[in-house]
Amino acid sequence: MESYLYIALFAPLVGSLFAALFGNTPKKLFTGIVTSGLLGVSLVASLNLLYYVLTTGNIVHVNMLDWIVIGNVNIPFGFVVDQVSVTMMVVVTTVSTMVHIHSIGYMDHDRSFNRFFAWLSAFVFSMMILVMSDNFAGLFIGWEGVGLCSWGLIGFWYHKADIEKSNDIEKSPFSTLSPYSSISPGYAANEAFIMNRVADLAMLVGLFLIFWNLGTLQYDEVFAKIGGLDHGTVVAIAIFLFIGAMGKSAQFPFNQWLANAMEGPTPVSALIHAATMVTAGVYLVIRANEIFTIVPEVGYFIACLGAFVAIFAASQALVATNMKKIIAFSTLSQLGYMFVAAGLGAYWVALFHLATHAFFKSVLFLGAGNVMHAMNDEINIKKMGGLKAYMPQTALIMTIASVALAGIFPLAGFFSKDLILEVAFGAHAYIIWAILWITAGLTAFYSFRLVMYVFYGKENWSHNKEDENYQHPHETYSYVIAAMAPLALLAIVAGWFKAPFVEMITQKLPELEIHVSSMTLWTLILITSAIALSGIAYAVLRYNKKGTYWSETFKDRFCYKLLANQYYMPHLLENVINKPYLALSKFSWKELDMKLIDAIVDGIAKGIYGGGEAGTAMQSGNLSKALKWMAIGIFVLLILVVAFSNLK
Amino acid sequence: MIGITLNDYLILSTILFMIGFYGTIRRKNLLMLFFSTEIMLNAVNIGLAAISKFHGDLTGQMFAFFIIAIAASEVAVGLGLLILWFKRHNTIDLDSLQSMKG
Amino acid sequence: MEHILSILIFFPAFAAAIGFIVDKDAIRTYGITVTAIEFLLSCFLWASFDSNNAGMQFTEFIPIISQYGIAYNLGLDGISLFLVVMTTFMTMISIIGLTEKRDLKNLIITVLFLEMTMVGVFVALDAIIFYLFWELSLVPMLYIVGAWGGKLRIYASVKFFLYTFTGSLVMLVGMLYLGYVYFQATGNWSFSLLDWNMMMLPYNMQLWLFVAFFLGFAIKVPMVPFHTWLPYAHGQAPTIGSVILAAVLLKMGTYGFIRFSLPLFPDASVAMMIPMAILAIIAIIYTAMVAYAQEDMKQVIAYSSVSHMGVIILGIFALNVEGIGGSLFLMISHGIVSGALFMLVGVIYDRRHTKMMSEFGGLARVMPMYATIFGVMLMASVGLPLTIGFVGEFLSLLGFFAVSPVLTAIAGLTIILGAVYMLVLYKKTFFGPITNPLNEKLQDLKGREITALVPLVMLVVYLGVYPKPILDPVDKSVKQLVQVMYLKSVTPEAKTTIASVNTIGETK
Amino acid sequence: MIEPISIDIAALNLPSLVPMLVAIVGALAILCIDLVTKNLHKSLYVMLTILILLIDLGAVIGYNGATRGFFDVMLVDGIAILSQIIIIVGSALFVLLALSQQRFHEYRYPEYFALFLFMIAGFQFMVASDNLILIFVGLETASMALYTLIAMHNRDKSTEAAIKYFTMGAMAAGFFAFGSMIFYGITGSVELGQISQSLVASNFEPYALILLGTVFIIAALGFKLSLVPFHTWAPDVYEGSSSAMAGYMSIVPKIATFVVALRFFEIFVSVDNAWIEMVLYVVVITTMTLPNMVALVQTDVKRMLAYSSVSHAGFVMGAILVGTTQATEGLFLYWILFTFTNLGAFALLWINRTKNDHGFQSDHPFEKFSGLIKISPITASIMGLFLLSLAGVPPFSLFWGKMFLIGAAVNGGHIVLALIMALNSAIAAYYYLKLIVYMFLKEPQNDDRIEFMGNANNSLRTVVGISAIVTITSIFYIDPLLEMISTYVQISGF
Repeated sequence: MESYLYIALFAPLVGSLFAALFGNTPKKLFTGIVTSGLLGVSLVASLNLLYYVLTTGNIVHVNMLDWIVIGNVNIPFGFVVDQVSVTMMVVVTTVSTMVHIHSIGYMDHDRSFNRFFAWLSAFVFSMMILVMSDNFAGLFIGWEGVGLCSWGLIGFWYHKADIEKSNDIEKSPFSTLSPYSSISPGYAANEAFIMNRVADLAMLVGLFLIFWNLGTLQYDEVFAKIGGLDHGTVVAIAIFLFIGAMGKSAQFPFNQWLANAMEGPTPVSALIHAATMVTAGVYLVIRANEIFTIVPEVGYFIACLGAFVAIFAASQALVATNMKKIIAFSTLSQLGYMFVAAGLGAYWVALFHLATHAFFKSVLFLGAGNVMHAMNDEINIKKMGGLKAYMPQTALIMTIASVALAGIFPLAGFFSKDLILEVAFGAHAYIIWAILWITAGLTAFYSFRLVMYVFYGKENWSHNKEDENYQHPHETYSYVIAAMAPLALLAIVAGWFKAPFVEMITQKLPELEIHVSSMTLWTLILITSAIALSGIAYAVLRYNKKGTYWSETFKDRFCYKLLANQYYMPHLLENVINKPYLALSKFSWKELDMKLIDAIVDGIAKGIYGGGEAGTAMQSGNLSKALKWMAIGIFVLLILVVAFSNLK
Repeated sequence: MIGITLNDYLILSTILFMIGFYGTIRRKNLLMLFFSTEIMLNAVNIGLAAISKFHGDLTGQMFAFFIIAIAASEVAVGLGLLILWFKRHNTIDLDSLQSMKG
Repeated sequence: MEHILSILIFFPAFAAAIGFIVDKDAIRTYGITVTAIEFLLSCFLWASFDSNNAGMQFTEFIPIISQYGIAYNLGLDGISLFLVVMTTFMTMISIIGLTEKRDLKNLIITVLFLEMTMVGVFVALDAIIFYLFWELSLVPMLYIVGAWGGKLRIYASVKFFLYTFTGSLVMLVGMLYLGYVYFQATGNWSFSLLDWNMMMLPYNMQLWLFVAFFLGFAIKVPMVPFHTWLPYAHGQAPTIGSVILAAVLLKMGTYGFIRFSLPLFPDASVAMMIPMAILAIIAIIYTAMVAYAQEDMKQVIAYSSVSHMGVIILGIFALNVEGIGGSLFLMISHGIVSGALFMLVGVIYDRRHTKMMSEFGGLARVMPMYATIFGVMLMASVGLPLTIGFVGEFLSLLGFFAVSPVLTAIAGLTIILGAVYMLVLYKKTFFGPITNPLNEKLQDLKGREITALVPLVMLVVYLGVYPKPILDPVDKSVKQLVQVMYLKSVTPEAKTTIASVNTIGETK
Repeated sequence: MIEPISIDIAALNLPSLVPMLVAIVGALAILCIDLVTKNLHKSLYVMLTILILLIDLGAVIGYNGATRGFFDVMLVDGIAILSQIIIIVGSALFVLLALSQQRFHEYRYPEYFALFLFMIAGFQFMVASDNLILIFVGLETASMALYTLIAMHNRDKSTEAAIKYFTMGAMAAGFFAFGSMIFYGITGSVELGQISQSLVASNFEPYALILLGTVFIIAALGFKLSLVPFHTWAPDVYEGSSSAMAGYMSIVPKIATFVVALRFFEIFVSVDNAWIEMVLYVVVITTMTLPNMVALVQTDVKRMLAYSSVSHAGFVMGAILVGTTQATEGLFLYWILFTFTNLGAFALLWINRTKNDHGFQSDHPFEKFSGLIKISPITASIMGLFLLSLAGVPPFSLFWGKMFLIGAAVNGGHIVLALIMALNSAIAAYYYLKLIVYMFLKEPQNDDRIEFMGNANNSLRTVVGISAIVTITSIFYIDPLLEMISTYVQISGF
């Protein structure tokens, strides 16, 4: 089994390095094929491991080699394949394989085709390290690794220029109505990296705390000893780890980078910013469940934050016209769902939703990718419409994904999402439940708002080559559809494997006990499905009647602007952090460093020099002056005699 | 008649020395300068002679003789330099030698 | 060969001396060969180094001024080993990557002399000999900066010389005093560290001596507020000057702290933990901000060096194996990374004769390989795991966490602020459209530059993934160092502090 | 009726006089030769002088009889011998500089060399006696000769320099005489040894009067040692006289006077008198610092070196202040090393001296040296070497002197003094660096008025070479040198 583990882990790395060899050369199709193939290998290996773990219930644990060994520190490269990590592995490899194949089509005109695949496979490798490592340090490696790759991929089209900020809501890079997801890809990449760094610092502190209290970073040892620590320490550890998780999973207040990360190529958004990387935070909480179970108060806080983010993000998706941002927001809110589950101690539920969400959300993004590819990178859903006729398969797939996202029986979303609502209800966190319930409605609405705008209704673009909004939509390559099909299928059927999944996962993660009568359960399911369906219905019907959603009067309202401007968070970051920091830096350079510290140093030197110039006065060159100086010397000495004749 | 004690000699010598000293710092004329230094030395001679008498050993007087000799040679050298200077600049004013300063 | 250290020191000097005869056109090859041999010698040294022996190895002892106890006393342990190897390596690389045209001969000969002094500093065990090489290293550097530098080169070089010279003179007084103390204690003169390590000093004396040595070292490191010579020196120096300055000369200061301050004045070091940490943190944050404000690429990296040296200081004054070992590793890594970064800036400077970021933009498209290597070094410098930069930074912070979690958290800002200025630099220079037409036709890395840079890249990755070869010997020697400190400390507080920061489960 | 007194020759211990006699006789010999045959080439006289000096040296080293001699006015103890060695060697090196490429007026006269030898005899008398009379005589003999030698350079500036030096010297002589008179009056003796004894016996009473005498002696010695504020002559005289002479003046007369100062202040330092300590502290610090600062702003290299050697004198004066044996050893070590380095530096200026000063406002402006490394690398390198040594950069010779002196100060418990010394070396580094910057870091200004090595020939090169070698290889001979010094110093009980 070790061999499978190594294959699963290193196949992507090999692919990445291979593609990197051709990083600077013009497009070579085989880089895409090779990387995809190797990912396929990795997928197979992961499935093997899944089968092994599923059947035998054993876990695979290898210790590859020492990494950092000094003093009390002893950190190896160790990998573990247990129920949790194997699930993640399968999800990651599945989605990424499909995304790779899809990208061959999506990137086919891009001059940096090879570089793209190098980065993408590198990302998968880091993600695998993240999920497979058997210690926190290893997790941190992957953690930073995915950060790096996401930096490289968000900024993939680095050559784009910065958009100047404007107050026009249709143009401002800060609003969701403009075609721009961020100031520029480069900016978005840096923003993502730095924001994650902020959270990573907290995570490092958490690691340090663990180390200095337990003397190790190995999962098993830490979880074995963690009970022995006093409560306060554990709370601190839990909080710091969770802050780290917030960063990666873009929970409030770190949420802004995810929306801006949509600058990246769409497959990237599908893989990194929907299916895998952003769920790393959730994975961390699940992985460290032994820690979080000890401190339920922290868990409750997590749940609250999750709920807040769920509705916070969903609300922004209501008005957005930037297709990718809509999906990004929905990702965000789904992450909120997962955190609610994890926070309330239903770790496997969180993991389950993570998996299902990965499938339908990635395929949703890929579909969006197809659309943009067909509409040569048009991103404003109001400039589309009626595309169903031109790209039926994509339309079908995206509809399925949206239904799944909305959580309609029997699709995947239903099983996982409803479960979370039940958990919330069962934990007597009624407010959280209520919020999630509303969010479910909103989710259904905005998903279908998207679908309607894109695929149905009248065409808001022209067939006429002269017009500036000329479009020539066409269905994408069949193999791309083929790559999406499995995901779509999984989006439908994933939920059906709930039973075996539970059976496997609960060997590792705590059982779920919800003390509510089956009657209540059914009512819950019903009303949840009800609001979801009504959301869909409203979206469809209203669009068919009016062809739009928000009345012009409403668009002048503050709340609309608030949502369209992402609650003014970009402006906040810009004016409260970026600008003051730059100003402060300039001040400390120009004023402090140059005018104060350096000036003092030079001042001393100048002072001495000046003393010299003053001293030359003594050397008038006139003889009688010189003689006078001698006389003065005598007198001074005589004065000293008189003054200090008591000295002896 | 009043006995002249050692102190009187010393006071005299000191006064002379002061005169010479004052001369050296006030005078602008090189020749005068040399005279002043001579006065200083001779002031010392008086003192030495008196002291040696007072102590009753000859060392002081010996010293005085040496000083006289040295004073003489000083005058020789000094005048030589002075003449050299006068030849070049036909002045013996102190302020004329200020070419080096700073 | 038991005289390998002497050979290591004087081979470059001798080579430099006879280098005057070598013809102008052949001098580059000559320089590369000599430094390569030197590097191989140091590798041989490493190979024959016994990593299970924590004490001094290859020691040599020749009395020079017997009645004043000054002796030519050399030795090497896990702490100095890699600094020596790094020195020889970086010197070789910097000469390989040398693109200077103006009288190359003098330049290379000067660099060889400089190499002698640098190696000497790291292997000297006699305080006076240490001081000798320490001061001597200023002269070639002065010449390099002053003769091949930019507009302000003379101001910069003189400032560098005088500033460090002043600090070291105070240190010299401290050394002489320490020698006198030893004389009073034992009745015979000695300036040998090994002898000095035998004696326990009263607390107050330790404090004063600590301050004296501090002035010497802190200016060299440089620690805020003594850092203002560095931006000038770096800004004006030719590429090779900056590379060696950043890679090696700065390390002398931190090395001095480890070699002298810690074992000689353990109580003072304990007392100074927090003050030093605060200085270090100011350096980390303040200079990171200053770096962010710069317009000149080279200045950014210069200030970033100050910031990283702050982390090193922090690690040293954690006074535990993790911290000190980490800071040592960080010295190596910073040597390699900052050296590489300065070379990279040199590359673009050779092409455009400007280092202003505003002049550039979109370089990633015209010079992809350059951009890639720069990116790797950037990531190493912001301490990304699996690059060389992470291990040291991680360990240093980890180490100091045992002293003060809060301060460590503040110092940890380095991983954020560092990312800020480096990434912004990268964006301004490499991202965006090509604004300046002059950049349209820039040539990507040439053969020589590649040969110089690729080994660095490989090291950055290799040591990032597998730091063991370095950490092992370091571990041994640092353990012994900490042991010595523990035994020598005279105040009970110091003993308890040292003990506590070195044991698990003491922090809250 | 006088009864005959018999003093047997052995008691006179004439050998103690031999060295000075050698010098004097040699001088006379040179004069006689001149009487016989006119205008011979200077090289003859130079070589004769060298020979005489060699004999002299032999006599000095060979002498190990009783310390006192010739009616006990001679005192030939360790430091006397040591200082005489320094004096003679320094003089020998200087004389070689007379063989300059270009022909300078003064060397045509054999009197020049005769005077030179008389001067040396004078210095030797100064150091080899503790009798105020003899010291005074020696001092004046030497000074007279020196004034003349300076004047013989025969340029406006040199005459001016000579006159200045002379006038102030005459005043100083007055001070010395007056001071000695006071001491004689108090103690009835002119031998420092006996003065010391009777002062201790009388427990330094009358104190005020003693201090008065001390003041004048300090002034007199201070003038010779160019201690602030009695130093004002130094820069002008150095600038006025030829570089060679300037270098000579910065070394030999000073070591002679240092020995006198050593003997004189010993009276007070041995009973560690607080007043003297305070005064010396003030004087030493000002003498170190003030000329240092003034040297920073100089535009002429020779003048800069003049100030620097004044500051060096102050530095060494610190040794007398500290007053321990180690300090005294340090004094001599420092001065021996300083002799070679400083003489070398001045000799290099001498080598680059051109007959007519091409309308520069001074002989050796800094600008003249810019880019020297490009024009003649060797000269630049050697000059840089001397400058670094003067600045106290290890391992060049003067560093060991500095280190040893600072160490002495530290061990003598004068930490503050040590720190001030250190900081002064830092300040000094700047102006030495200034010249290095000009030579190495600036571009040569192609100015046809400038010519280098115009005055060079092998003998001058030899001098410079010797100094350079001594400066570089110091690290190897410091130990034996120190051995020798300490033996000499210890036998004379300082």
